[in-house]
Amino acid sequence: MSKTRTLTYRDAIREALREAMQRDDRVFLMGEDVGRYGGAYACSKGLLEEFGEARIRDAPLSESGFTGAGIGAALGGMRPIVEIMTVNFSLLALDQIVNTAATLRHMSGGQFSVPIVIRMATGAGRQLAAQHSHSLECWFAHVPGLRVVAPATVADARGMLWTALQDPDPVIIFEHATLYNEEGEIAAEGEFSCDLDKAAISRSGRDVSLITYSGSLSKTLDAAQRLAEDGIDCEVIDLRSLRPLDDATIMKSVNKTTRAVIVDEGWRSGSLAGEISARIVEQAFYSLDAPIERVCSEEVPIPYPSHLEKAATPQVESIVAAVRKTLRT
Amino acid sequence: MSKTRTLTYRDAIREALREAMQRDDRVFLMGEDVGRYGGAYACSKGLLEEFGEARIRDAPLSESGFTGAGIGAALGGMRPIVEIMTVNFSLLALDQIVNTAATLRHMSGGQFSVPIVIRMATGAGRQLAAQHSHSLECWFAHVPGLRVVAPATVADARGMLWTALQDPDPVIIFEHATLYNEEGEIAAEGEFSCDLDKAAISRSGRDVSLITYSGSLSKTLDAAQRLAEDGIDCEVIDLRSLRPLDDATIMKSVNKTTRAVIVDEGWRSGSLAGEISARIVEQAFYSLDAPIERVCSEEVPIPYPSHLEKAATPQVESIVAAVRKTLRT
Amino acid sequence: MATGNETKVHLAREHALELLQQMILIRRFEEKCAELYSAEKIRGFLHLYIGEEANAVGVMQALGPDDAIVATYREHGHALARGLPAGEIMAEMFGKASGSSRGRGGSMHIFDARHRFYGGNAIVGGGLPLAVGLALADKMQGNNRVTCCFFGEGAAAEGEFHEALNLASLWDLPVLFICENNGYAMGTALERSESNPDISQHAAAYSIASEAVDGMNVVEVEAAARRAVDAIRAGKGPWFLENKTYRFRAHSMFDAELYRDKAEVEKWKKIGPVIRFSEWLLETGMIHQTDIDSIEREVAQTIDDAVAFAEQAPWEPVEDLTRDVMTPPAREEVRP
Amino acid sequence: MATGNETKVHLAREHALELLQQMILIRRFEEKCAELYSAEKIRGFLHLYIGEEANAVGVMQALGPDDAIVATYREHGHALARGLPAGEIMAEMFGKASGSSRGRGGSMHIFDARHRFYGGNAIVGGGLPLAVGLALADKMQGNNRVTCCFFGEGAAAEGEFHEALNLASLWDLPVLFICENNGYAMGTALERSESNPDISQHAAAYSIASEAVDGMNVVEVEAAARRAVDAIRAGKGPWFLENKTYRFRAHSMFDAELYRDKAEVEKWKKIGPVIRFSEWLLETGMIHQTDIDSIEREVAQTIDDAVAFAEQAPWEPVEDLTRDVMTPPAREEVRP
Ligand SMILES: Cc1ncc(C[n+]2csc(CCOP(=O)(O)OP(=O)(O)O)c2C)c(N)n1
Ligand SMILES: Cc1ncc(C[n+]2csc(CCOP(=O)(O)OP(=O)(O)O)c2C)c(N)n1
Ligand SMILES: [Mg+2]
Ligand SMILES: [Mg+2]
Repeated sequence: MSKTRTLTYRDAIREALREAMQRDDRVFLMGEDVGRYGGAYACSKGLLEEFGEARIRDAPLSESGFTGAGIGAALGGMRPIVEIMTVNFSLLALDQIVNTAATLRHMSGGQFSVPIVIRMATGAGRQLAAQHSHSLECWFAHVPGLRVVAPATVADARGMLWTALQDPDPVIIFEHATLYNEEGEIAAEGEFSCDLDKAAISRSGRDVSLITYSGSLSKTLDAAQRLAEDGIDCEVIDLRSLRPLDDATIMKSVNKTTRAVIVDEGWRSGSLAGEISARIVEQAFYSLDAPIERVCSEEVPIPYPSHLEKAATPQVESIVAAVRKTLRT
Repeated sequence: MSKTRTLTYRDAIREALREAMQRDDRVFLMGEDVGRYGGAYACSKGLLEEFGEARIRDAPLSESGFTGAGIGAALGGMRPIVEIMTVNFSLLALDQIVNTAATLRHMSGGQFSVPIVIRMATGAGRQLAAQHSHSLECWFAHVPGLRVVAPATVADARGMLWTALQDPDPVIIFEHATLYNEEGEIAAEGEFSCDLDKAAISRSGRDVSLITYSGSLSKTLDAAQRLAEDGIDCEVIDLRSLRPLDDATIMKSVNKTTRAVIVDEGWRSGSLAGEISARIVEQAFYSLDAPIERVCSEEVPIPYPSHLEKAATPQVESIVAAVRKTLRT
Repeated sequence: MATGNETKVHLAREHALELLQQMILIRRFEEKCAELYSAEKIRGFLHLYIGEEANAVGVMQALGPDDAIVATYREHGHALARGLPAGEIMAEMFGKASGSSRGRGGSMHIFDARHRFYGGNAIVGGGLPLAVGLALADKMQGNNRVTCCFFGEGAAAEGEFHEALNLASLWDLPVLFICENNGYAMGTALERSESNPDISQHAAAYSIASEAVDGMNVVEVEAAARRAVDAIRAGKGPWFLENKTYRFRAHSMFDAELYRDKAEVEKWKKIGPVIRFSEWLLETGMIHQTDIDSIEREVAQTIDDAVAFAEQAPWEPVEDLTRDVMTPPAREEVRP
Repeated sequence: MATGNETKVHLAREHALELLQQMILIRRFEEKCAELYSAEKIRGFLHLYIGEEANAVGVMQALGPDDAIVATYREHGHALARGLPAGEIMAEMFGKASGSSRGRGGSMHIFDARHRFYGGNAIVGGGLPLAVGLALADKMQGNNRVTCCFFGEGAAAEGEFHEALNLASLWDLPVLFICENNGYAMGTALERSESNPDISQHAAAYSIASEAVDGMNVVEVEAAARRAVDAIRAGKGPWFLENKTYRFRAHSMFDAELYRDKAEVEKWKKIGPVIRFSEWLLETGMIHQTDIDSIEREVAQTIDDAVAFAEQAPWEPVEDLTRDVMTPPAREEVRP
């Protein structure tokens, strides 16, 4: 078990998909271009050949239709994995996700659960401009009846899917578009599935708590590294689960460090970072030695040119600056 | 000008619609059942007879289609008012609202503005259960490129529409479904249009700032009244504008009272209340004498029975309790 | 009640009485609902099915217990015809814990797992993709089951309608689409919402077999539904019925009915499903007035019992407010 | 270039050269884009129109300067054929402030108010309701203008497609729908996404007049577009053309093209719009090789200029990051 191997986030997802299909014949993958094309981000490349068209199911361009069909299939005893190419396109499926998947169990008085897993790419960083670069995780994290996770590491990309499939309720998995090519180490073999509930301490430290998730984790770790060179000892929390939030891990850290910086690629106003800040104030107010800082995206539809896209989203420099600011007070 | 008259929120909206149609022939109203039926909430009753089918335009059940058509018509020189019956149905139109209306100006480098006004009912309180009672104002307030307002009074229902129509960018107007029958006083005649930017001090006080909007305003005022009987002097802020938020008014109040309670019918996690709390911490941290309290909806799709619906949403009692709690510390 | 796969309807006396009984049950049940709405026992939105009873009753004859139903907010009739206990439906509308959906849903959200009754959907068109998915699950699992999806003609303008029809046909899924065309979507007449008001042509555009049916004639509806279900079970993919019908009452209890003439309503009432069927049965001598009287008595009793059940049913305790949002861990399935 | 309302295309030599010149401009411009993408001057998604040039070029002949265009993310060809300056388009792809959209949009979001070119929409199907609204505005204002909406056959499965067609037909709006059917939506062949791959039947289901056109033949496209525009201007409501075409390149620069045979691509290339038209013109003797040579020279110059313009164009300063999110107050219109 101490043997490890290196693979990309994309390959981790593919491996997880493959394993899920092998382990449970109720599992199938459905979405635009998941089959012949191999997936918009190539996550399902090769799976069509292995599992056939019924289980690697190319859907027509109809986000509401096939997401709703996934919900129905889940009700009907299957374990669908629905892939929506990009969170922007999920706006076309929100009626089904929010008005149906998230409410059905409650509206039916507990008779029907909806064991669907919906995966989608999110985030900026690939110069795809204003209709392909949103980060709307906070919208989903607002909705009772959904569980929302954001694997930021290769290990989580590999491990969360199977656990999500065991969940009797709808699980949304956000994959940051800049992560697919990232490499990471995981165990060579064994059971990879992991919990969906707990935040992880990605780096422990005493001076300030940096709370983040998804595509911002590596930037935050880089910032922590840079600050370490100046003797500033950052604790970095990878939320992993966006709904429910793991308050205990957050508060434990903030109670220790007394300072918090939240890094979130969502637009600042109404961001998940705001929710986390509010919770810290509610649960750890008297520990705080400084105002909580938020490093979020600027209030602008993501622009195409690289320099503006970078300026619009959290970067190592802006994280470092926010940490310094919270320490100055 | 000192003469006043009493009318309902619904009639105020109807009057505002009528006036807008009379003042500007580019204005038209489009939505499901706005014409023959008179509007799901009867806001446009009688207008078809006055303005005809072209300008009081009944649309087929196709939220994405007619909202998108409204956006196009705005681009084409008209001033459409699109009515979406209920915020839950707006999920079907979010692609057009977020991916097009909110981004078009930016994506086009400032060449095209989208002067559309979208009105929709929101909120619980009428026992309409989980697919008709959401409060998703915070979602819209998250999106750069939109302006979001929530008239909580008859005067604002009467006055905000015309101002919204003068705005060159998309404006979303949220009308809480419990308000339509509420009565209020406004001037007998004159110019009714009012600003869209500033929060209002609905009641001034010294001990604690209660920050709220829309359907929760009257409950909050009732709570303040009840607390006044115990000698607790609450300041009540009606946000009016949810995007942009009027930080100055909020901070001025909190700096004075040193305590804040935010009342928001949205589900607690990821609520607009979270954003406001975060801003207070960022901008008025050192004034705070107690943790900020949030009174929000419970994390449950709104249930049908009255006692559960009440328990799920902010009520006078829960507001009073939150104020007492913040004062105890 | 007639069972089996025959397409021809055996209008045996017993079956005729059954059909009539079900339609009268729905009619009287809903008249009671209207009364209870005025008495403020039932709240929220209430959409009555009065005038359209032949559709739910006729179609349900063709379905077996393993088949699935997806309906709309106007679904009391479907729930009753499907065999859901009247008391539980009534208790649901009272918002009581003994209701079909523990009172959480109310009139628009009646669910029943035992009867594979998947609601109760208050999003127009929202049930169609769901039905497609249920049928997809059946197909993938090799179940020879049908999913029957009811919706109004107003839904045909929604994008979800089209996406669902395309998927059902493309993947050859066992869905029976039942468009209950009552001529109006709230106050909007079909001609004012569809550029081509011939709804079945939309089915054709997706290569789905379709038939237009007199939705005021229960026998014709049953026959058409049997033909459709037979074809679907034979693996011929989805099927589409457009049932031409009419609602005698307002859209909901809030509707002032400004958009249609009283005369039009009266005209349709004359060919109402209950009156027409019972008169015809009396004329042919298959049944007698005493049969109707005894049905009315039985139905009245059923409704009295249902109301009594709802009245005495308990309220869900407030402490349980957030139950049934997520599945509790204990109930989690362990597999494989 | 031929103008006027005649439906018959006057293939005068000058017009033929104009058509050929435009198609070659698009072809060479995009070949350059592919090169510049490899050189990382152009980033993000890049969707090439190569092989489909006859469609944009043919259709634009039928439109006047007051008409409006709505296109997709595969819109360089449409932008060029509409007359947008090549330099500004190129600068947009470079992300420069002199670009058509100040560099904010990139390849997928080219806009130009002067040419009533409304993008550039990267949501499949998203442009259709927009086009309907532009046409609605014209109708309500009494403008005799046409809105021309381009989209791929993949969009036909989206609900927004259907909602838009219904509205356009129901309200008799002056929309010219151009479905560029290139057989694939990314890797999904039409037969695998539409239960009925005959797209024009969908138009018929909404009572919209339609025609299938050889989208590899610029003359035929122009003729069909003229017929359509004439009908629309005559007040006959929307019109639908299905242009059968093919893209020679990958869907985008990320596409490994696993879903189609090389042979299929080669087959279509043989009937490519540029080669076919130029060979035919040479055969008929209407033009000579020297004409083509001089077009190529001119086009090369235009593209060189465009690249130079883009290269030397300034970057938007970072301080201006949040400009053009909301309209600044100064620019607000005062009316009435
Ligand atoms: C998506 C959506 N839009 C609007 C509504 C409001 N609404 C409820 S019922 C209805 C009319 C539906 O008409 P139809 O489909 O013909 O069914 P009917 O009520 O006639 O049975 C409307 C507009 C809704 N519930 N959902
Ligand atoms: C709503 C939406 N879903 C998915 C995508 C991803 N996507 C981009 S282009 C494309 C294929 C579109 O095919 P088609 O409409 O035929 O146009 P073509 O690319 O062939 O010109 C897809 C699936 C998108 N941009 N928007
Ligand atoms: Mg109807
Ligand atoms: Mg295509």
